[in-house]
Amino acid sequence: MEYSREELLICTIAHMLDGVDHVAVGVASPIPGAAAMLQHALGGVGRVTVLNSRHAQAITDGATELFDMAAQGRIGAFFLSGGQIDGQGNINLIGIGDYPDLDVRWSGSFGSAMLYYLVPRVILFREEHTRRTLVEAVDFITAPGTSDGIHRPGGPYGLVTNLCVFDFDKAVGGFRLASLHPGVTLEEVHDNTGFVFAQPEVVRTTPHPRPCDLEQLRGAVGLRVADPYPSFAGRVWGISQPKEFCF
Amino acid sequence: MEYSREELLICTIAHMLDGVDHVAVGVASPIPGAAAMLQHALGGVGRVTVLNSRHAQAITDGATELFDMAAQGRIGAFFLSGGQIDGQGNINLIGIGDYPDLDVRWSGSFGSAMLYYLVPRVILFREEHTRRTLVEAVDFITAPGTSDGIHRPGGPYGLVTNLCVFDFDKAVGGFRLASLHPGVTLEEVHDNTGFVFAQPEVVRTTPHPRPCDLEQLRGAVGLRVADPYPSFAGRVWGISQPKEFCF
Amino acid sequence: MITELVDLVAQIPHGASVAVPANRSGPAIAATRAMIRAGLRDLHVIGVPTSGLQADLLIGAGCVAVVESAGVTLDEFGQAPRFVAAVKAGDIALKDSTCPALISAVQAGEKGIPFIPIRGLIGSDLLRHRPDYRVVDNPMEAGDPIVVVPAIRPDVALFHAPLGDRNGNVWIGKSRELMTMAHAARKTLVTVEALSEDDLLADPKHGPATIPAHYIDAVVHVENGCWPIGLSGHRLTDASAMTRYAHMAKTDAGFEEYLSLAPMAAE
Amino acid sequence: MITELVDLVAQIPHGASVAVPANRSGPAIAATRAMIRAGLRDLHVIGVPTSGLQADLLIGAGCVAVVESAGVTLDEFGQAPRFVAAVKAGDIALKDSTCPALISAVQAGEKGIPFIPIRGLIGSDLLRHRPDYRVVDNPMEAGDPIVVVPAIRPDVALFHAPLGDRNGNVWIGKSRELMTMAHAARKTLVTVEALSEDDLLADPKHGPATIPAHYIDAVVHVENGCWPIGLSGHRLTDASAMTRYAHMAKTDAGFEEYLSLAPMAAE
Repeated sequence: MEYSREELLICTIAHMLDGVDHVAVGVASPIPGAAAMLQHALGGVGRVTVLNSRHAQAITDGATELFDMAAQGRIGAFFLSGGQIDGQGNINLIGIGDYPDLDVRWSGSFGSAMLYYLVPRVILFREEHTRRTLVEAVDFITAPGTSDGIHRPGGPYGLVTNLCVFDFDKAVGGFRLASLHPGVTLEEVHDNTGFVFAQPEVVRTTPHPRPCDLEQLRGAVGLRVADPYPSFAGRVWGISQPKEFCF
Repeated sequence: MEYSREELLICTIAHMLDGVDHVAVGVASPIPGAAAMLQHALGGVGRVTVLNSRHAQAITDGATELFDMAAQGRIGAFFLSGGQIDGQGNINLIGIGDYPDLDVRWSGSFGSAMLYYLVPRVILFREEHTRRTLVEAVDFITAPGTSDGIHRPGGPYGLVTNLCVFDFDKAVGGFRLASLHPGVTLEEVHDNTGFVFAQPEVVRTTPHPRPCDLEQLRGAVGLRVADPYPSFAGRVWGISQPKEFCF
Repeated sequence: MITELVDLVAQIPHGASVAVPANRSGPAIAATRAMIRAGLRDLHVIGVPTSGLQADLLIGAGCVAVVESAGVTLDEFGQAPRFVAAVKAGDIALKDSTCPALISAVQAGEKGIPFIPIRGLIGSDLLRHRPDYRVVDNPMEAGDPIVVVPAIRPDVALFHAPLGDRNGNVWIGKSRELMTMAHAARKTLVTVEALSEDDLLADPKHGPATIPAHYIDAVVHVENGCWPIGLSGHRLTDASAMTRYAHMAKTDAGFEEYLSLAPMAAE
Repeated sequence: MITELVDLVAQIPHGASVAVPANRSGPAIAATRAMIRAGLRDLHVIGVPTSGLQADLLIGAGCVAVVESAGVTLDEFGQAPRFVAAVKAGDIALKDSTCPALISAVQAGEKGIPFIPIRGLIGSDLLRHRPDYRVVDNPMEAGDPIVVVPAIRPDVALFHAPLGDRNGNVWIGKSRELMTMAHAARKTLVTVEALSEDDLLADPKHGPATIPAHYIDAVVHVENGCWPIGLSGHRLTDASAMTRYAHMAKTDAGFEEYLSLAPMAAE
């Protein structure tokens, strides 16, 4: 069955969420959001919260509630990204240059400097896989990949890009190649990665989306995705937001 | 104009509240509550909150809000009492005996161990004026009258009983007789007070309630008092709670 | 989720810490009677920030090992007689505190932080008897000692609310501490005065004061579930029933008799 | 209390710290335009926990000395161009933080406590650049370092809410952080989408999500007061107006032109 790049990424991430009780996702993260909704439909995720969405959340205590839940252990998985991500799992959401005199400034750290520490399964997701984004050492550590001597139940679980999937090895404090997306070569990944990573002797290929997953995405799950992510669902599946989900 | 004991106490306390922006009162404190409402009607108090009342409060953040307001300095006056009050202004709301093996146990400290420190004008009100209640040293300091070396913007302002009014002298850390209620002798107060207090050369008499105050209490203010304190207003003024104020 | 009292009570283990609201914020008294009938033991009752008839009933029935509260009172009906008797007999351990310390501790539990500072308390004998409360230097300002209290995450939050729905969402009105308790607790058990057929969470007016179902482990529809305590905006306290309780519970024998009668023995 | 935009803005002094909500929780953009027309200077803008178009407009117009926020973004319309330009030019001081630290700090301000602990942050370069954030030992458990942040009590909280009434009460729906901000701030200035003739505080349904008037210093009825930002449950964001802004604000000249046009110059 043919599939799009987005569908591959969604199914790949969905697999990484299996067994999580509660997944929280930002409203600007349609691929992780769709992955969480797919895994929820498959029964592998208990609950999905899409932050700031109108229907796909049950937040009634304002901006504090997500972070309070995370600190209590009520969120099992979350997604973060980074303008830069380095081989130690450090992420940079602030900018490039010598802070505060930055050459490039990004939006800011948002909740990352707390959630990265507290959510057990943080999945790093960055579609652009280049030496510009995946660097040896970030210019600014918005949140570190690992920590010693502090309360830190959470941290990176893996990194998903347009080319491959990395697992994060907490003991070593670095990434290990888990699978290459169909058609991607190991050389391509090496050429485009600024950090050193471990790799198994035989490198797996990221599994193709299963037909049943694709059916879900293009059907019931797609409709749910269209609520918080209308333009994404429209672009990828031609699904327009049903009336009753309108803002 | 004739007046009741309650009316004297109300007018006496009302006088002590003059100039306070916001007075908070417990729902079980009808005399202080009526005093605050009277002074509010007279223009000397900006706002009165009667805790847990249905109409005479504007609390929408639950049990925390009173204490948050107090800690911010948003409450200018509050009332406390004590099973025992001693000459240093220490109050005991816990019981008599050697804690936790008490001979007499009272209900508990409620908010006193925080509000006594933070509300600038805490008025102690204890109708029973005996050596049983006004003691040399309390058995248990639920909250101390004065403190050294800590942030303490609040504390005791005065003590009103059935016999007299004491001012609290923060510099000395003790009470000073301010006035004897009409008909009460200095000897009577000495005989019934377990602690030593300062006294002026000429002791004033607590002013009689003014006719205009009594008119207010028996009219518009009494009606307001009947909302949070229906049985009190019924007993003292024969005012029954108006329909629109019903619980 | 929508269940019966007996199933709600079955979710409370012996020895659990149970956070309950003050008299005026919806104590689940019908559920409390069911707890007594179920013979729960060694409970750690936490008043948020105080308790009343509810703690008194549980103490009198021998269900309680520890009372952590800023007060136990029947309000205008006088002192809580079984609480007073148990303190004098040394039958319960006391963790006396002050209202804002208890509320702040539960808020810290809600926030997943280990402690929270609070003004006051220094120089109070309460502090001398609470080794779990510490005095620290305010890290923001030298020479400013301040108390910090440990977070409370109760095993169970138990209360009665005005309205629930069939999804298990619970509307609490202005008693916001009920939401704090539900957020902080590991399990939240609720009785509701009424059950709505609508989704309270989706309703723009009810939604903002609604605890989402994912925090709630049991909802039981119990009309008048606070009785003889009133429910703000809904029912007055039953003064004659409270007076009768305050009178009977004054003595051990009187309380035993109270337990043997309906609705305590069965309802 | 119920007043006009120009009077609301007159209550904000130069140099004030002004707490504002995130794009999705009701930024008072019409009031922001009035602030720019009034020529306010040296503001310390505090995002609770982030800001967007509002901070960008104020920065671009030269009203801002300090930005304290966990992010400044136009969301799907891209980066905040005037913020980015000002950072590169070194025109504003940065107090970068993370969402829960800002929210907790405002909650500490609300509670009148001097500091509050928060997990995370240790090992982040954010902490290196925030000398006002401290690492302390958890007093409840040895060997557990934790960050404490100082309370924030802003001079002004400014936001747009769905509904106000003639007494000055303001209903906020689910955006509970607006109540936290109003409680924490020394002055609270609000624009409202609609003005009710009823007393919102007395209404059982609106009451629980209503900020009582005594916390509020100005209410101005401004329909569409977030525009071009949307208001949850009421209005969608005006995508074409946002796209236009994002484009024009990319350059100094484009932003100057934007300022010279309606509704910026006059409305």
